[in-house]
Amino acid sequence: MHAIIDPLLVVVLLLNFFLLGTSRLQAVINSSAAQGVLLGLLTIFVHEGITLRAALVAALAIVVKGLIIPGMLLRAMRDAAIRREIEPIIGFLPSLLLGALGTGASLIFARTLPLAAEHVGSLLVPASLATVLTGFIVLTTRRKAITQVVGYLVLENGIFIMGLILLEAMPFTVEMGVLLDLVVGIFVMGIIINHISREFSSLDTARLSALKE
Amino acid sequence: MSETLLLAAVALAATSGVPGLFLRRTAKAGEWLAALFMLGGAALGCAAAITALTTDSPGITYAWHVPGGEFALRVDALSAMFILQIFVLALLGSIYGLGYWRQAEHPSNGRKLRLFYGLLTGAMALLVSASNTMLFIAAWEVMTLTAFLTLTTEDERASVREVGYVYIVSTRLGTLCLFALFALLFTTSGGFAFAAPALGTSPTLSTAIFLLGVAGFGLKAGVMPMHVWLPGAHANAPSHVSALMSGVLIKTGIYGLVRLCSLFANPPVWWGSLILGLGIVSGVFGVAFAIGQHDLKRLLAYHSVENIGIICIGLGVALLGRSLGRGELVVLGLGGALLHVWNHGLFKGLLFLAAGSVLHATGTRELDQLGGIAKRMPWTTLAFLTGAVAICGLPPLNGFVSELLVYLGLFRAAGSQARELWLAGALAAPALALIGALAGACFAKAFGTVFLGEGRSAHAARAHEASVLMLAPMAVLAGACVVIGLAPPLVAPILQAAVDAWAPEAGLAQPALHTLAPFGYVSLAGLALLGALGTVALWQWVKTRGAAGGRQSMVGTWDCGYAAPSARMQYTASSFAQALIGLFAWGLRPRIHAPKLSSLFPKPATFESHVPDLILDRLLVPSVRFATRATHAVRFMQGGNLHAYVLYVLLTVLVLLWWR
Amino acid sequence: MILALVLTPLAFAALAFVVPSARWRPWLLPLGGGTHAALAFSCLRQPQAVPDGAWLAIDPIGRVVLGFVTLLYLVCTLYAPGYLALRATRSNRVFVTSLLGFLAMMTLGIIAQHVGLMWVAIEACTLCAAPLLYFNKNPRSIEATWKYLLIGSVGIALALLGSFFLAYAALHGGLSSSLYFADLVREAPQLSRPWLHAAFVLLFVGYGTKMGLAPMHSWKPDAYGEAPGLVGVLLAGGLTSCAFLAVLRFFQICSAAGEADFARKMLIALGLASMAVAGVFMVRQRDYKRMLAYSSVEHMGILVLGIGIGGLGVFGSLLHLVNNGFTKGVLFLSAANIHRAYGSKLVADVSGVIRRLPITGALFLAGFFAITGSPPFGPFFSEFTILRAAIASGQFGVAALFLLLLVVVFMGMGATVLAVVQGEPKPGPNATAFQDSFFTVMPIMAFLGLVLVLGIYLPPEVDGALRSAAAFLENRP
Amino acid sequence: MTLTSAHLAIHVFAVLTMPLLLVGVITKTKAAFAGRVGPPVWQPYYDVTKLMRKGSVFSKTTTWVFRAGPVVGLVTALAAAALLPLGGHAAPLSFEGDLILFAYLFGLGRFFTMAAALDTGSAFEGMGAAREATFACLAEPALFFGLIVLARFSGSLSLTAMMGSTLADEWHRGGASLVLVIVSLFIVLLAENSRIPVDDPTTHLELTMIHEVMVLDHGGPALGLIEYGAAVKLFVFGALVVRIAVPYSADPWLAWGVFAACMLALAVTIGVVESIMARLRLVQVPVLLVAACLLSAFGIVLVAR
Repeated sequence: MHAIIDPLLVVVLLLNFFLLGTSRLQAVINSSAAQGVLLGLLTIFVHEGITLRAALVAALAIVVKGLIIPGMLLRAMRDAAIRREIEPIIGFLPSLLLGALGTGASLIFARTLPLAAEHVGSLLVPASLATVLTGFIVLTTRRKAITQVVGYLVLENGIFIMGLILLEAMPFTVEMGVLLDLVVGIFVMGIIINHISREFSSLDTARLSALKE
Repeated sequence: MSETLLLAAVALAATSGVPGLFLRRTAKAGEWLAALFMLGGAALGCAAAITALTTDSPGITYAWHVPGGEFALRVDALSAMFILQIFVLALLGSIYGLGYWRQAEHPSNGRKLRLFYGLLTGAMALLVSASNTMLFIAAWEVMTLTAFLTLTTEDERASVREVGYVYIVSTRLGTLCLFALFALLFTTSGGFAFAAPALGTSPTLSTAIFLLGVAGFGLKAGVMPMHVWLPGAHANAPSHVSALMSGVLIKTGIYGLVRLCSLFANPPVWWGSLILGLGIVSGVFGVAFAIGQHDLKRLLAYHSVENIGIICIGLGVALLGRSLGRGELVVLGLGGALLHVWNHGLFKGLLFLAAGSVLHATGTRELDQLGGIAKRMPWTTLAFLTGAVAICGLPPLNGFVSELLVYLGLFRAAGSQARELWLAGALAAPALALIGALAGACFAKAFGTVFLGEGRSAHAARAHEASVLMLAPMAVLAGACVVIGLAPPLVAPILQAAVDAWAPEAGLAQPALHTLAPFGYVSLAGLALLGALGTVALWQWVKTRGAAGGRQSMVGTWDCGYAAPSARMQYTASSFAQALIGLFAWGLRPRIHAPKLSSLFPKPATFESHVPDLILDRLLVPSVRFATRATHAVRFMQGGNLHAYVLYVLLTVLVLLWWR
Repeated sequence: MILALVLTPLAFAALAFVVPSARWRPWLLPLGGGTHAALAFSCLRQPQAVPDGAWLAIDPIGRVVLGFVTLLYLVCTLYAPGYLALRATRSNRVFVTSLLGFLAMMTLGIIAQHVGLMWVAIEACTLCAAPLLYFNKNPRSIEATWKYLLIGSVGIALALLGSFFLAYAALHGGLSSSLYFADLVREAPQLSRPWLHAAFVLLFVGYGTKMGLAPMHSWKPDAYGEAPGLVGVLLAGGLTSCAFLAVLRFFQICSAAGEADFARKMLIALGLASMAVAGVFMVRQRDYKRMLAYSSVEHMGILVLGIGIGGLGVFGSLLHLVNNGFTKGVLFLSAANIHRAYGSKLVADVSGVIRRLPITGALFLAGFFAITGSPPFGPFFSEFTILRAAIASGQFGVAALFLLLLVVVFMGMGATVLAVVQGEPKPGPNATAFQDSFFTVMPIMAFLGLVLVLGIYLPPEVDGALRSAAAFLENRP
Repeated sequence: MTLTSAHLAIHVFAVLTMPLLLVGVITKTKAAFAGRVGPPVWQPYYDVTKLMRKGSVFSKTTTWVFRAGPVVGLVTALAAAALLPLGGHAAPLSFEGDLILFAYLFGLGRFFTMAAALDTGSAFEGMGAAREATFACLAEPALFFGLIVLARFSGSLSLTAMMGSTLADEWHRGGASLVLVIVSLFIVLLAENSRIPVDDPTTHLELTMIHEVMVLDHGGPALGLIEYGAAVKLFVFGALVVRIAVPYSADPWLAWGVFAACMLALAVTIGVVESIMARLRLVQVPVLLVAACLLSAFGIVLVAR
């Protein structure tokens, strides 16, 4: 099982680095979409035998994370007529380094957590944590509102990886609820982004700092 | 029986302002109804107190559905003393208010003032009779809040808002100390009754309880250095509210302290010493600060600090007596303290009412703007003089009687072999003498500048005698001062009952008060003194005015040859105080703005000196300002930067994960 | 029956979306609120056993929170028609719909008996609240909404991760990992400790972000400052209560697993931190609505502090949840009236409310006294109970810090409130002709009445419900 | 009984007649030092009698308070004299705690004297009142420290018991303390009675006076009362100091003689002090009074040790 999953997870991690290193917004969105598709695939492989349920979750994940959400983001990007992430708060290279550091830390931290026999040696937990951290890095260092949404999406992806282990534990309805919430959340964020670009004629969140002490 | 009466009294008093709310703003009936309600409440309240003094009541208890609450009341002799005082002063203040704060003159805030005045009275009466700590603290806080609301009656004035804020913050600090105190008391005694900590309680906890009580109750009582709210609050409240606050509200702090100390059968010696020390500090510095004031009501307010100091000295003696097994010290100290609680209420109430009359007639509280009012307001003058003589502890008025008790306690302590006792007596008795002399100086200054001499401004020229509604309460208070001063045996049984009520279960043998205090002689001496004064005065009157060859002529004051004296050349309050302020400059830190005279013919210049409150203006305000500036340093945390906000979340996770 | 609690408001929401009249639509709110309250109280009358494997049920703790939230919501909706009539220039379709949806989701969050379902409901609450915050549609409210949404989403994502960790803890412990609360509590001793610890941290931070505990509170002043007052009440009283309920449930699992000390440490730390941060930011606060937000941060701190202290503190904390919510109702709604009348949220522009709006001013002042723990108002008893618990359990340092921070908060809040309420009214640049009226004042009075009742007479039913909830939380029979 | 009555009669007689004699003796002594003959020792009696017969002049500014001042001043001094045992004989009125009444009676007199001074509205009299108030504040604790020493020795709080026959024994037990107390009380006496070095009762410059400047405006009978009252006050303080210094009470009748002689000796002493010392600068007076406080405080430490 690890044989299929771990390489896929490595790709997910590489996508994380790509996200951190690139300045083109479209690439950022696309890589998050790719991550979403990969996660969908992982859903199928993570358990022995393909159940109907796993297939359904996988399909929905691919549709939501790989198509709907990136679609919404791309549209928002076009509406706001922006292409690039301007120089992030700590630069691309430092963010890459931070990402590497985070991934390393995740590997170490995951080792302190006892795993069930079937998960020992798997990359699932560290990859999940690393992706969550990547999401945080994007959220805290990128200036554009859209990029921050992508950061949130990556964060959610990381959590989704964790959820893969527990596919049986989560009832299907809940799984669907989570995905629905995600879609609606991103949708609402999209609306707000739309308003931001209209009111502030920019998606730079640095401008959103009127409310302070 | 007494509790039921008291509840009715509380209900009447607390609702006294309510009927007025349903009347028109200009309606006169509201104020009269309020006074009438208050009259009923006071009658019932006094009846309750007198019942409690004569019969012992087990108290009443009703269920009260709040956590830890129990509507438990018990009026013992100690409570009764305070209840009497509360209702008498509240009623007199309420009548005074009919003339002083007429609805017609204050349509916008008169109703509000009377509403909260009534609630304040009710809350105070409830708190001194509560035997459940939750009920106590609830009444306490209602009292605090309503006092704040009456105090800020004229909140359109910035100075009133300022003192209101200082008051509400300091009083909150005190309330929180009491929260901790009662929580500790609950933990150590296992209940919400006023009960001593269980036997095995560690001394540290008992000490904590005591210190919290000193802080919490001391803040309310205005014990120096916790007096910061008091001068401003008393100066800026309407005068009958000042009278009520100074006369009884701050005494609830004393009540709390006395009640708390009553729980401990065997307090450590240093408790009494601490209270005694605080009393000396309050007494001496209270009066020293009073001397430096230019504002009549502020001056009176500092005298409240002084008198609280005297009360604390008495309480300290009583505690020392209890610690060291000296029953007579307990009787004299506590008896003196409790009688002084009454006396201070009477003469300070009288002084504030008289000061209010002056303020009402002239529109200013500034001493150096007044003068020569005696001729225009003879009765107010007499009232103020009575209060002044009484507050200085001079015979033959009431202040002397209570101070005498405290002195007797101190001298007995000074005669003892125990080091704590003789030191306490040898320090406190001369300190009390100093306090008395300083008070005399201060009231000579206040009385002299306000009422005697020539008027210094147009304000003083406006003065006119107060209305009967305002004079009558003053007359009652002055009468009470005279009666207690001349006939102290009248109050001896009440004091005896209250002192007995203070003893815990296994008390120490205490001699009876009348065997210790020479009340009969005081009475005799007072009457003889009055008789002699009357005789000589009569002789002088006959001599100067009578038919037997008496001649008198009226001329201007001899001014040592100066040709054109003016009223402004009179000795002012500031000049009177200057030498004394100089003596205490090390503690008062007066601010003096003296002009620099450079040439032989200098330009007109002004000289100004004032004594700001050492603790409030020199210590607390600057340090709070500093702390506020320090908080600005962390404001960047909330700088509007979303990235930082997300980072906080992440960091919290990481720190907590690492910390686990 | 229980399902109807969720479906009814949803139905009203749908109805609100289709009703064409902007004038009549707001009246659906009191109607929906009233129906919900009636339904809720008919469910609440008797404590019910939680059936095994039930998705939705009212357990003892849910009983307290549901009763409180429905009452809070009902009184709030009484304010809504009057408020929306004043803002007739704006479309209220989305607002009313979201508000009703918000109720549905809060209810779902309270009665959900499954970790995942509760998460979904609370996340949905967050999303429903976004259009409510955004009602004013100006740059400031956009900014506030954006921050709220992003931080809230990050927080709730962490909570999801925490939920997965918890599930893994169960899985690793060899349990069926059903993720029903009742099962988790029952089987808690077998949960894998490292996973449980990590899960609790993530859940606490996640739901703590929703609660607005410092240092995750940063969205709160912005959101509460810009939201209409009525939304402020529902966020400060309703949403935070649901999040607190979530924290409580996970605390219950922890303590059932014998890890209460571990959890308490964190609860106390963040509780005190919240109070401290609130105190610091309340000093010299220039904006009275933001001040209320910090007050909310403070009281969230007190809530978790009470739980952290344990013993009697749990009871105190639950009581405080109710007291704080209703008092916040008084404060936010009267602040909303003040904002309407003066057209400014800045203390510098506002003074003399007691003269300009006598009833609102008096209520605002009373609310201030209430929230700072003065008798005879309810919060006094809850705060005192928490203090008592701290002292009874020998945590003197915590008690001292608690009191100290209460003083700081009182000083900060007092200065601002008194500056607003007292003095002569200033003729501000944006002042309006707004005056106290029945609909803008009556709900505030209702809130104050509730707070006062809780401070004078705690009905035995409420007392009993709170006690059984506290016992339930501490896994006592 | 009759014996007691006789002693009482002597007490009253001494209080009423002797004070003015002391003033005369002081004046005579000072005159002798200055090499003058000086007025006869009976001169104060003539002065007071003459003043009593004169008419009155009042300032238009004043009120009844002005007239009350001299009355209260005299009556309080006389009342204090009634509390004080003379020559070891019981005072007419004596009870536990009378020493406090004794001290406070002077306070009452002082209060009204100051009020009367302020009533004239004159800057000079105000100044005098301010000084009187200031120095009294320092004299009062010194007096109390002294009284504590005596009370501790005698174990009683009544002047009669404190100054009774036991006083002689106390010299054996704690003579050092008593010496300190005597010095301290003597300074208090000088200050309370406006004597050199604290005040100069005969100066002609109003700016430097204390007591005299307060009574500038009084004339006729009022001034007579004041002069008499001041003399009684001097007598009372003198009697206090004299009794502590010479606690003779072996023979009750001889004791009266000893008392009278000692009082005259005290008057001479005061006259000598006034003759050989200059008045202190006003700012130095507090130092002197604080020194008096410290002396008697040290007295307490010595006994309590």
